[in-house]
Amino acid sequence: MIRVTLPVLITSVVGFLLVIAFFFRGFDRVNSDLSEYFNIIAAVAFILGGGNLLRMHLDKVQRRRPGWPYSIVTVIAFLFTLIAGLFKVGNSQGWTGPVEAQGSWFNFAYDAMFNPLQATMFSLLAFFVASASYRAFRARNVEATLLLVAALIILLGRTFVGGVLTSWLPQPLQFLSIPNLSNWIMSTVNLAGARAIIIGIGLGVISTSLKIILGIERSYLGGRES
Amino acid sequence: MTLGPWLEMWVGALLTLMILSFLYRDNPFYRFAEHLFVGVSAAYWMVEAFWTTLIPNLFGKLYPPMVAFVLPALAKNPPQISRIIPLLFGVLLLLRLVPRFAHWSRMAMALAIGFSAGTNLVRYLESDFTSQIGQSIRPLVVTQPGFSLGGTFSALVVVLGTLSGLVYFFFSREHKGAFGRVSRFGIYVLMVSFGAAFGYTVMARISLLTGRMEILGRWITHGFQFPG
Amino acid sequence: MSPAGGSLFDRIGRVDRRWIYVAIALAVIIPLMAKLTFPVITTPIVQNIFDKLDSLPEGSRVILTADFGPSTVPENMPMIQAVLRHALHKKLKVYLLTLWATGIPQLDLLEKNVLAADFPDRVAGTDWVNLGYKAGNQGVINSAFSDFPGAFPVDSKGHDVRTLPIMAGIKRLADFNLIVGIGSGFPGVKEWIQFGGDPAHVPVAAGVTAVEAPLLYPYYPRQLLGLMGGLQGAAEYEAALVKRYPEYQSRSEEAIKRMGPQTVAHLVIIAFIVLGNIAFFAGGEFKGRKRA
Amino acid sequence: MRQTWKNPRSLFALVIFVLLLVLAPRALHQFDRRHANLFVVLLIVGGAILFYTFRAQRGVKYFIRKIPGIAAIEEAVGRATEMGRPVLYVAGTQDLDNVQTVAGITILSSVAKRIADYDAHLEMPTSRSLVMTTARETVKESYLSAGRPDAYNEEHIYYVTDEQFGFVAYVNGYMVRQRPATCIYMGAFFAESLIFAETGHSIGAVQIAGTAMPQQLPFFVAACDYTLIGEELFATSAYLSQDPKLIGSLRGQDFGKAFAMFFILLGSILTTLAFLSKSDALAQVSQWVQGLFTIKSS
Repeated sequence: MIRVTLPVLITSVVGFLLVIAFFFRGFDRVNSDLSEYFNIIAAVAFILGGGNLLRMHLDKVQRRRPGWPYSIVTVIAFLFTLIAGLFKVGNSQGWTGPVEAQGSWFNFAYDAMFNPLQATMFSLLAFFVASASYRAFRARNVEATLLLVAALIILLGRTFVGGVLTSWLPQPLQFLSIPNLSNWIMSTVNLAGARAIIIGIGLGVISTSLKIILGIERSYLGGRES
Repeated sequence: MTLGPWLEMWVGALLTLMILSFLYRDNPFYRFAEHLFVGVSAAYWMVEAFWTTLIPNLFGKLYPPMVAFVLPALAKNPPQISRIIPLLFGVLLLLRLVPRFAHWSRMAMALAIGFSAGTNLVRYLESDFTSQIGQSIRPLVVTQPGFSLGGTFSALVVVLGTLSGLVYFFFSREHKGAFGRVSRFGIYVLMVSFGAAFGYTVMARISLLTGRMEILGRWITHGFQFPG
Repeated sequence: MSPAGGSLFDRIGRVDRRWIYVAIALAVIIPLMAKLTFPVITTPIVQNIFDKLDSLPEGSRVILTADFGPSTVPENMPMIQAVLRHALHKKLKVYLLTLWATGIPQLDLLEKNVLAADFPDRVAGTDWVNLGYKAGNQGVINSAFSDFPGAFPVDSKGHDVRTLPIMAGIKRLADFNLIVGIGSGFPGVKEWIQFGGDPAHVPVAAGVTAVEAPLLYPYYPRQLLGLMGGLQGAAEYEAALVKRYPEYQSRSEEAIKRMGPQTVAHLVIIAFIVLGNIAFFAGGEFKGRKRA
Repeated sequence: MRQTWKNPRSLFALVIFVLLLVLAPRALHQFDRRHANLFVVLLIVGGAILFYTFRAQRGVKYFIRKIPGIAAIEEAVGRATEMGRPVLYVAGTQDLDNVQTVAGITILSSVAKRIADYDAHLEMPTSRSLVMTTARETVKESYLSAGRPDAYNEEHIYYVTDEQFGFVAYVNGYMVRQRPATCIYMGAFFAESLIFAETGHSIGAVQIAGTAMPQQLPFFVAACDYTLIGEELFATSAYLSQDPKLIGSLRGQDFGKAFAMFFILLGSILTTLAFLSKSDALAQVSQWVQGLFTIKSS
């Protein structure tokens, strides 16, 4: 009952009410209250995430799993940031100031650690994309060739060079210039492909949501079905 | 430069270099920086969720005097007892951390999934299905104001491209004969849009690298002027 | 696998990836140091956003969202700064908010670099407001849809929003005139269209990272009135802004300046693709694969 | 009678009945007319999805076209056996709440059966601990049904780390050192798609990928030998698992696509004709059709 029936019931009722709130007037309150509940659960989920992380890494340290010294780094960094943030340590405006106020420890954790680390992680991708371009993108067949040609036109067309390269084209043929071609690809062929994908995925979401609300689809509860 | 920002700049620059060292090969500096990131980011999300959502939207509404020490502006608002419901669900969710009661967290998951299913159903129906059909309905002959060959060709490409792309995603029919040829054209259309996505992704990654290099440049030019 | 040694093309095909990394780093660093820039021409899809903001009457309400974190600041920050400058110049009421916890520091940067620096005369709570972050992704938009002050009870400084002059008369999302979503993923522009613009009938304009851009084209022009895609989109908006209001030239050309290294890096990547394919067709790999 | 409680359909009927009883009287005249067209579309498309799902659950067989990638997977497993090198399987980097991960696990179950048949070696690092647990269960079952429970070793299915680049670093290292002959990526991927695909390509592995993340598809398409695009991932999981729920709703979604195509074509032809003939009657009809798919503002 608690494991299956009650959750399915909650899901159905909540989902059904929100669909009703969309199609009928006078359900604004239901819509905003349920959204608020969801937002609060989403906020609590971050606490759950932190708790899980802490438990996992402490476990790794305790059992001396491979790489456990690094787990100590994670635990210390986590606790430092958490304490700095929850107690607003070093916050010049005291409790009423925003948690990320200049000069606070939490702000230091963001500015000196979080910010550069996340930004650099993503900038690594520039290198990978370069080496993938060189070593993996081969015009192996018609499909891959189309992909590569479109990519090359876009890459050139979205910079100044594309225009310069085809500036010799006479006026009546200017529609073939690289910037025009790249804009054309984006707003016609790309649009068509993206729209087909969006409609397809949209139908997938509609069908899954419908099955969830009706209690047919229950794999989100984890484990095998009864 | 004062000590605080100077220190921030140095820590930031060193961590940047540690991550970049991954390009040479996996190494202890990279792993240190990576694990530091995991810890800081988890706590960061948790702290911000606590101060910006749980305090004002949950406790600040449930019983405003409770948050008076951080949000004095709300202290005089009337309490909203109905907020006990999300509080209860929040506590249920946290029971996931206690193995014996872990299954109770399903109640909170159920509410969240019901919310997503209920809202996604109608929003996707509206924005990603119905409106997309509506936006595709356009005259196939374009005049501006005289007959435009280019415009007509583009309009045809959009409509036929969308249709053949949809045909490619048809599963309950064998892709043979005319149907197969349309689906073939559909995959070509999809490939061109993947090409566009590829070009744009390359653009994005390069931009991020440029931004990072600017920061490193600032460190090289300003970081060695010691605070004094 | 082809044997060691082999033809020149085989060797080109097997070059250590670290040389490629060096090449791409140099392609960015050298133009950056040389301060190489190119002219930028604004395309219609970006110009639409500029024209919309430019045509809004004074006092119109504009939601400006920073749904991005530090990782995509180089692309998103110039966009949001240019739009904010433009909106404040036109004396529009600006409501800053974010659906990303990592967006909070970005809003703080905007307060520091745009509001305090360029528009010190504008009053917080009257001309603009920073509503900060709320957890809940699309749920936040959905609750703001029917009860805006309920979703954002306090601003980022802890003021009760019902006491702020800028919030007078705002009950729901439909009371706004424009939503400008600057984002880099989920939740972001797509969610603002689905949960905000479409149901509330508020026009949505967007600036997104280049990765996101191609998939948003299907919403343009009816559900999305304009789209800035990546750094180039940001540079185009800056170009439009500077063209109309030259006084912002010194402050608002961040993206235009970064397009220099961007252009060179694109050329290097194109060269890589072409070279790689030459090696593929001329070398052993292609023939080897065919056999398999 | 316990069964009735557990049966989702009777439970749902009860919920609907009670809700309708409470809401119907006041709701009827509060129907938001602006959304009437959406309501009709929902009834038609949603109705079709449910119709086919229920029919499939009652045992009606529906055809699903064979997706070429499926044959490619079999071949690739055979190749790994011949070469005596492992098959690497990555079920995306997201958790079980993502449908793509679920599809990845469903596909894994038949791939594992093939691997057990061929007596090849399966290696599966995961980025979420729940995915590891589920994958172990799934693979164990596959080995059992292939009659090779002795060959199953759960240590080859293991959790690495939740952190995106930490996971990438591990998998990359594994590929370069162990040189798997076949790499299969099925699930939700983000930026790591390109790193996996490129590394796999550089070690000369046969690569088969499937994802519904549109932004990542280009990298898989360009660097892998075969790629399941978007919905094909779900279709493959339906095809391989033969789960009536999945097959039925896939069929219903096809109906939705046909619906969309029909009205796009009809609407475009009508507007074109109206435009060319300048006939008022045609213009009205075409506007009406277009109006069906337009969101109405108040």
